[in-house]
Amino acid sequence: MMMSAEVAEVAAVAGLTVHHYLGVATILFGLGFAGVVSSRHLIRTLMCVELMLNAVNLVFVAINNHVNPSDLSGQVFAIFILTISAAEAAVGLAIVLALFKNTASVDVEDFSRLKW
Amino acid sequence: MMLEAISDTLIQTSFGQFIYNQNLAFLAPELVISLTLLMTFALSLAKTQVDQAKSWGIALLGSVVALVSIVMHYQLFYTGQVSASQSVMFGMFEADLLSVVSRFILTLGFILILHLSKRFVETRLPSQTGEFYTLLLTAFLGALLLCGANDMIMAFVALETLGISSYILTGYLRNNLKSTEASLKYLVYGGCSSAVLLFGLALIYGLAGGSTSFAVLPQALSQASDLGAWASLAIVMILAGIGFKVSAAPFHTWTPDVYEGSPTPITAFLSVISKLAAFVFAIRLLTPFAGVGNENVALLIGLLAVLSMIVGNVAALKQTNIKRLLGYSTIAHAGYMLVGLAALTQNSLGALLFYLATYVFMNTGAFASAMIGDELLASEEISAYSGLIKAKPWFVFAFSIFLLGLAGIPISAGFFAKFFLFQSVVLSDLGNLGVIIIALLASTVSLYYYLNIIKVMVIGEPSEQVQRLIGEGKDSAWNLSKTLTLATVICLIFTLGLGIFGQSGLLISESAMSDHGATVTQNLR
Amino acid sequence: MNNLLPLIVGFPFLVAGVFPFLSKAEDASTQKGLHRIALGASVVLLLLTGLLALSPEAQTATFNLSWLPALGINFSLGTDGISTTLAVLTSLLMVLATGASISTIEKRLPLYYSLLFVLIGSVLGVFLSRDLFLFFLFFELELIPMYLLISTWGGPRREYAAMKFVLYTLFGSVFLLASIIGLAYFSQSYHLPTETLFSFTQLGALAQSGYIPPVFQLLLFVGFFIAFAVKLPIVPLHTWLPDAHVEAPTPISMLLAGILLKMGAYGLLRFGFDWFPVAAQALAPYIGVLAFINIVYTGSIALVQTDMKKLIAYSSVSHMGFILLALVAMNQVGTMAAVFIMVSHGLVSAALFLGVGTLYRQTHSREIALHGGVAQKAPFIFYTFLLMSLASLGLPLLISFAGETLALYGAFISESFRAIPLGFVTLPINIQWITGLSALGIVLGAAYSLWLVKRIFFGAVSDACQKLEDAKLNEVWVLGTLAVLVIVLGFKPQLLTSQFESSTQAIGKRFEQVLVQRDQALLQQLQGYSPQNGVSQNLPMGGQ
Amino acid sequence: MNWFSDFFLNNLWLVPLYPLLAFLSISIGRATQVTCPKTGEKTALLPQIFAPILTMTATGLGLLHAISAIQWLFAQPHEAVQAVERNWTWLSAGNLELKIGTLLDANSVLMLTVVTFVSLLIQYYTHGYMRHDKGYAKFFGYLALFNFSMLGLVLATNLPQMYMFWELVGVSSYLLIGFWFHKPAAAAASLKAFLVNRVGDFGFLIGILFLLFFSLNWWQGYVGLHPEQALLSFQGFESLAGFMSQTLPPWLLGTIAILIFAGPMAKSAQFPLHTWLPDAMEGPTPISALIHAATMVAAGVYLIARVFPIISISPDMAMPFITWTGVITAVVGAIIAVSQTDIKKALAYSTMSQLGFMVAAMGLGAYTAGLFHLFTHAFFKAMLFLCSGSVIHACEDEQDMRQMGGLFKKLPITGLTYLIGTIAISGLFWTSGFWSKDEILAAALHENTAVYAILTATAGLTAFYMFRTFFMTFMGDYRGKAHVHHEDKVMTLPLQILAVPSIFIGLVLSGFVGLPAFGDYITYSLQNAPEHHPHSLLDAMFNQVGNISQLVALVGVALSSAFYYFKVFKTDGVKKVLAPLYNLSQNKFYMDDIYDGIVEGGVLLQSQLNAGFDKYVIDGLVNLVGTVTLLLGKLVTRLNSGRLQTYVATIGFGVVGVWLLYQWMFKG
Repeated sequence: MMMSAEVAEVAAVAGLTVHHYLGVATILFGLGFAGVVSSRHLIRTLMCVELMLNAVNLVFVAINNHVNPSDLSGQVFAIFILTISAAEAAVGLAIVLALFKNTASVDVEDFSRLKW
Repeated sequence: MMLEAISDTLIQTSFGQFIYNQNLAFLAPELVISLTLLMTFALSLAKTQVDQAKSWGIALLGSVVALVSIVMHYQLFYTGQVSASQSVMFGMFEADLLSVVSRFILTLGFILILHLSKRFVETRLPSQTGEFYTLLLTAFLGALLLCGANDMIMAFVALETLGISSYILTGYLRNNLKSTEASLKYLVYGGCSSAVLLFGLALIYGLAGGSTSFAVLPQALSQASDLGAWASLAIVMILAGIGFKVSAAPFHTWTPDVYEGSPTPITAFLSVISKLAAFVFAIRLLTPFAGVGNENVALLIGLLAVLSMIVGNVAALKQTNIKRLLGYSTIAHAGYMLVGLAALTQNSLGALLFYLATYVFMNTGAFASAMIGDELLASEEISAYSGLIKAKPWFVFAFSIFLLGLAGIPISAGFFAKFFLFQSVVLSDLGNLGVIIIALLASTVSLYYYLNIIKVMVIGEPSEQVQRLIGEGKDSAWNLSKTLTLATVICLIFTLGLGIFGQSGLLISESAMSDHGATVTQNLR
Repeated sequence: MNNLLPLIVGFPFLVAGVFPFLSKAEDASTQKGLHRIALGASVVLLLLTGLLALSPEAQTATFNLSWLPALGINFSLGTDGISTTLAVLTSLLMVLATGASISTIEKRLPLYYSLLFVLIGSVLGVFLSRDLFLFFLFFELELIPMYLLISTWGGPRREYAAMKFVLYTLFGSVFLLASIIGLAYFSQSYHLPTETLFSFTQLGALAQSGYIPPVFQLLLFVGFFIAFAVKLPIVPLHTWLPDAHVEAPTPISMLLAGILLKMGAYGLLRFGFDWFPVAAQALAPYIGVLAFINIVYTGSIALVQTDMKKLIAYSSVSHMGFILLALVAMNQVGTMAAVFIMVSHGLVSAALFLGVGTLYRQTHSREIALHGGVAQKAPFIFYTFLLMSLASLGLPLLISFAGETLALYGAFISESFRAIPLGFVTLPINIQWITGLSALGIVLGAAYSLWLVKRIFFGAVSDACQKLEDAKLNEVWVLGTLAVLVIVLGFKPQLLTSQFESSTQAIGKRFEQVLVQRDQALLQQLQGYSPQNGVSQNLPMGGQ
Repeated sequence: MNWFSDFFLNNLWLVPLYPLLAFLSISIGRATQVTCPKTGEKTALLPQIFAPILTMTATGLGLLHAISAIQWLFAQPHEAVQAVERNWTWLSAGNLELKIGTLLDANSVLMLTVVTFVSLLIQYYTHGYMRHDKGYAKFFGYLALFNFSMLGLVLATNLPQMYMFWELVGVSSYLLIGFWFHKPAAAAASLKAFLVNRVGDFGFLIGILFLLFFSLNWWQGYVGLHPEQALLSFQGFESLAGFMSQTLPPWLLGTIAILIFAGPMAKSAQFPLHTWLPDAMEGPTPISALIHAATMVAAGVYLIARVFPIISISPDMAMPFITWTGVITAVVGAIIAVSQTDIKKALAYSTMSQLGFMVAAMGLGAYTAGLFHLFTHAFFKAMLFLCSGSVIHACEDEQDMRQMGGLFKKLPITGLTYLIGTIAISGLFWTSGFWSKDEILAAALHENTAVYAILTATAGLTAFYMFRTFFMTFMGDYRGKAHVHHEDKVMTLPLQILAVPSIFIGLVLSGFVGLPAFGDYITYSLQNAPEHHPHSLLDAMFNQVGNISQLVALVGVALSSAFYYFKVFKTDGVKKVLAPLYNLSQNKFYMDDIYDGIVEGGVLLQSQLNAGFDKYVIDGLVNLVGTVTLLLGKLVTRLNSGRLQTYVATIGFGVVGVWLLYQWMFKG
């Protein structure tokens, strides 16, 4: 309980409100999305997906603190998201590995056999 | 009696006590599935292929036991021993009638999928059957949990268990380029859309005043007269997540590729199990928003519905690959179901549930026939099916019934389900007649490509594969996999039966959404 | 007698279920065996319907079985004069079509007959059902068998024609379903009993009661009208018919013309005009114009066709125009005329198609130019075809004369509309003008049918027809029965009208009631108006 | 004797029934093949000889009915003839009840006798003419069918029934004209005849519809008046006409009368719709005699007589129209007949001209004169056609008069009867033609002198072309190549029987020879009926009109003999002088080409346009919808380009797009 009160004072002094956090989070989210859409390299795409998920963590924590600092369910959710994104990253890497083994390429452009 | 005995002894133990006061008994099916999961996992470590093959038996046994426990749970409801809403694990899981009925349909579907995949897995990856079934059971477990999840965290975890395991399953044929490419697309697309879904959930979390449970939503939204900018963005993002899982346009681009690339049993799994679970999740999440801002949410969903109906049907017209065509047809059917969801009234959601039930059988039947076709003709191209009636008339009859069912032509359950769905939507508000007419016109277009396949099979000149089949003559008998044929026959019986004798099925799905059925429907009309 | 109904509807499906299991051998003896079984089954069906028609409660038999009470749907069948007559016509044409297929259909007989019996079962279901959902189910059920029948045994462009037929009818049934659900909405919003939500009596009473606001009555009527306009067919939505007829094998085009078009007419009469008379009267001027176009426009197109079957197909559309004209008349004479033409056109067009079929079977071409002097080679075909062409152009003392004159007389003496309001301008064209102009149809009818007879049968024998022999035995007795029916029912039309007189009279009286109410309302509107000497002085020419 | 005649009187409905039974038994008898046990070859059930026997007995019985009907008529005081009417309901729907029945009154007796007597003779004649033809029995079947429809028409009690049998007569004439259907010309002629009649029936039907509308909807008095009478029954026409003349504007009355007149205009080959009659000569000669001279064409005039009350209530619109149509037909017929070389075509045009006379008489209100001319014309025109039949038969089916000549020696009886017929038709020497034509001219003089002048000139012209045909066929020397056979006894007997009435019937029925006059029974009280009635026989024979007409006829005969018997003037010289008139006559006033133009250019062209519109626009639209959907499908699959980046991009665009649409749709 104590911890959050001090944090709130520091934030108030530095003039940081929840909208700043949300702003940063949305920017992060946007960057992640842009990264996924633009990158040709598979690993970079996976990393950008992770980035998007982390951006959402930030949103959760910010909102939790802003709306109901006493109950930490938002942060619990963030932790869950972390674990899940880790699992996803692992699976993603395994798939990229399999692709690389078959076609010796990690470029997204080579994987457009399934179309129309 | 024997069960009561076991449960009495169990309760004495501290663990039993914990389960008891958290009435975890209602999670019996999930527990059973996790048990079977562990067993198949253990088997997957075994060296010899014979032990590996046993894992199919265990998976089947597990799901049957789960089915029995669900039916017993329904008995409790039916006999009134249990009051409707039974929240489990601090409100994380809502064991109400909606979750029971949806889990019942899910398990039925899963059993059919198991039958579909037996021969497929043994021939293609004999050494990894244990691992395959473990993954399949994890995905199924995720789906089961999703049906009852009444909390954001629980829903997200269940959704991702289902998601991630199905990414792996899609790419299970490692040396097949199509399968791995499909799983790549599925993973990246799934990752992004779950990120978007989470962003939406986060905003809803803020809106709901800092609690992740869905139960709190109705009060939180009761004052909100209109959806604010942030709230509407949240809803759209959630719809994006659901749209991905349910393969509704404009979030459908992954569906044709994944359906064509991944192994057919898994495609069946995706099109049936994950779609049904996603819809139940959508029902739980979106119903609180029904009353807000004169049905704006309903119109949003309606927008998605119309888009997917048009995209799904129109795109499927010129398809030549059977699985890709069924992919587009699932997009179209997602559109019809979303129309039911958009109406957001008790009987329209009931009709939606019934539609989902019939859809499970028709679609699994269609995929089973595609698999039989693959075994007979070793090709997924529709042209290969031409003139098949001369070789396998009874198979052509079954396949046509499934296709006509999907098209909504009479005496098949599809026709009845579509009729109930559209009728319930209009009965809620005459204004929806416009959407219904669009839906009917779209299903008229859909008849073209369904009938096209039947035409090729019945009228076409025998293709060289079919000629070879005729050459083999009767002795080729049914060297097809017994379980696959059994699954097709079950689907056929249900597709024909569920319509004509649909009275009981309809009652069950209506009750699922009635007042005492689901906690979530208190504020619905 | 009541449980005869499910037997009549169920029996064809039963037979259809049995056929696929019969031997698929292609040799002559099994073929003959299969033909005989099919013929036997259709004769049994005819006996059943005949038994129903002759029984005392032919007009009042009902059968009810609750099927899906959760949604107010029950499996209820029933009869009145019109349904029994059309049911008998259907089973009669089924016997004749099976007879005709003996000489025309060779390959894949079990599949052919099972599809044919499913088709007939669903058509009988349409005519006998008394539950709107059941009606819709049977209405859509006949699509797939018809599709497969046309596209498997049809002519060169059969797939295109079959697909066009199915999509066109399905497009129509979209509006039918929309109207059915709309009607159910109103029935539910007036808290009518839900377990009989879709029964005819309940929905009919609601529709005729006028509780439904007029705008919605109009919309529902238009919904039903479009669905049955595709099936009737009415001009802008008719282009599927010539293709379907030309490509369908002879027995199927006999059934298509004989009874499938009548489903459209039956639906229009029962759901369109009978349930929404006020809306029908409001739209009567426009439907009247459609009827005129249907008769004269397609009549003139029939004149210049080079393909025999297409010519007869267009002539069927023209005859259906007379049914529409009779319905628009909205009086007892008109309603009876409509039902009479349904039966008369059924018999005549079936015979015409079989006549052309026998020629096509031997010359393998439908081009009129290729044929000539057939009368010298095949006298039986010539005399029956001549008799049927004379019947189709409305020669008195042959069956379709009574229908056509009743339609023209009924329409001319009707008061259904006196002017055609077109938004800003009102054309002073009343139903008398429309009927007068539609009478041109009989001149066109004479022109195209006798010109066809001249080009095919008269003159020197063309080289394509050198080896032409006369009709086979099965075609002889089919054409014979049709000829006898056409003559007997032509001489004594009361044999036919007594069947459905009471029900058409009832419907006709309801129409006249609506017109009388409209006139009274008009009178009140012109308060100052005082009728001089009781004779309603509305000049046909002037009028409102 | 009277129980015998009572039987014939009461069940008049048997009259049409006999020929119908004859037709059915012949057609069924000939159709059913039966293998005779001994020789085993297949023959028809009914041997060929039975066909004429059946038909002639049927017509004979009809004649007996007619005789007893005449007896019944003469027994009645001619001022108040009690018509006997019996009706049976044929079809009833709502307030409309169509009845079929038999009406016995003066007009129906007249037509009954003419039809039965003339057709009996012609059937006997046909036995001789068609004996070698393959379709011998079928021909008698068709004759029986024609008799059934004609007698049905004659005995009709109401207009709808009349319309029914009217069309049946049209169809039987179609069947008979197209009897030798292997000849393309006959097939075309039969189609043309039926279609032109059908156009007339269209107008007739509209007229009936109008009458139906007024009598059912407006004339509340109708139902109570005659419950047993049928709708639009002829008996009730006076009261209906009276009601209509009070309530309807004159132009409407005129239109209705003219519409009804359209029927007879086609059936009796009046001016615009006459082109089918000459082509109808393609049929065998007996039917030209029966149908296209005596009976069917006369049905038109009979109908005018029946609906006379309706016509008479629009004196200044319908009556002049009918008169001038009749006059024009008479003139045009006569002019064309002058230049005809085919004997049957010449007689056909003369029939058309005589019909013109009858219709003109009706138009002038001379009801009795019109019917009397119909009565007399039936006899001598039938005889003339039968003579031409026997000539053609003798010259091995040669119809062109230029190939004949000098046949009097070879065929004396035919020649003589032909001469009598020509004299009768020209109205010379007080033959029957004189009496009937004289009454028409008298009525014309009284009503409208211009019409009188034209008709008298036409009478002269008639004499000219009739004697021309006589001289070209029977006088001079034989120009043809074929060997001329002797005349067949069976064919000349009817000629001699018909010669008697052609000469004396006029005198007999003039009312001065003991028997009642024609006019006593067949009259219609018109306000402006011509009052002049000859007091004595001599006055009737030598009155002013009669003398002028005989004079003009004699001039005609003289001119004709100059040209064709004594060959004083060369015909081609005259041709050059009257070139325009001659060309007009030669090409039949270009009517055929005008009609071909109308049909080809008008109806068929419009139908081609309709067919094109239907095929490309309506059907095109339907196919367009199909292709558009397929194109849309291609467009949508474009989205699935297979590249992962575009897939993921759609999530972004999807979310943003839906959100913006939401903002715009629900907030905007």
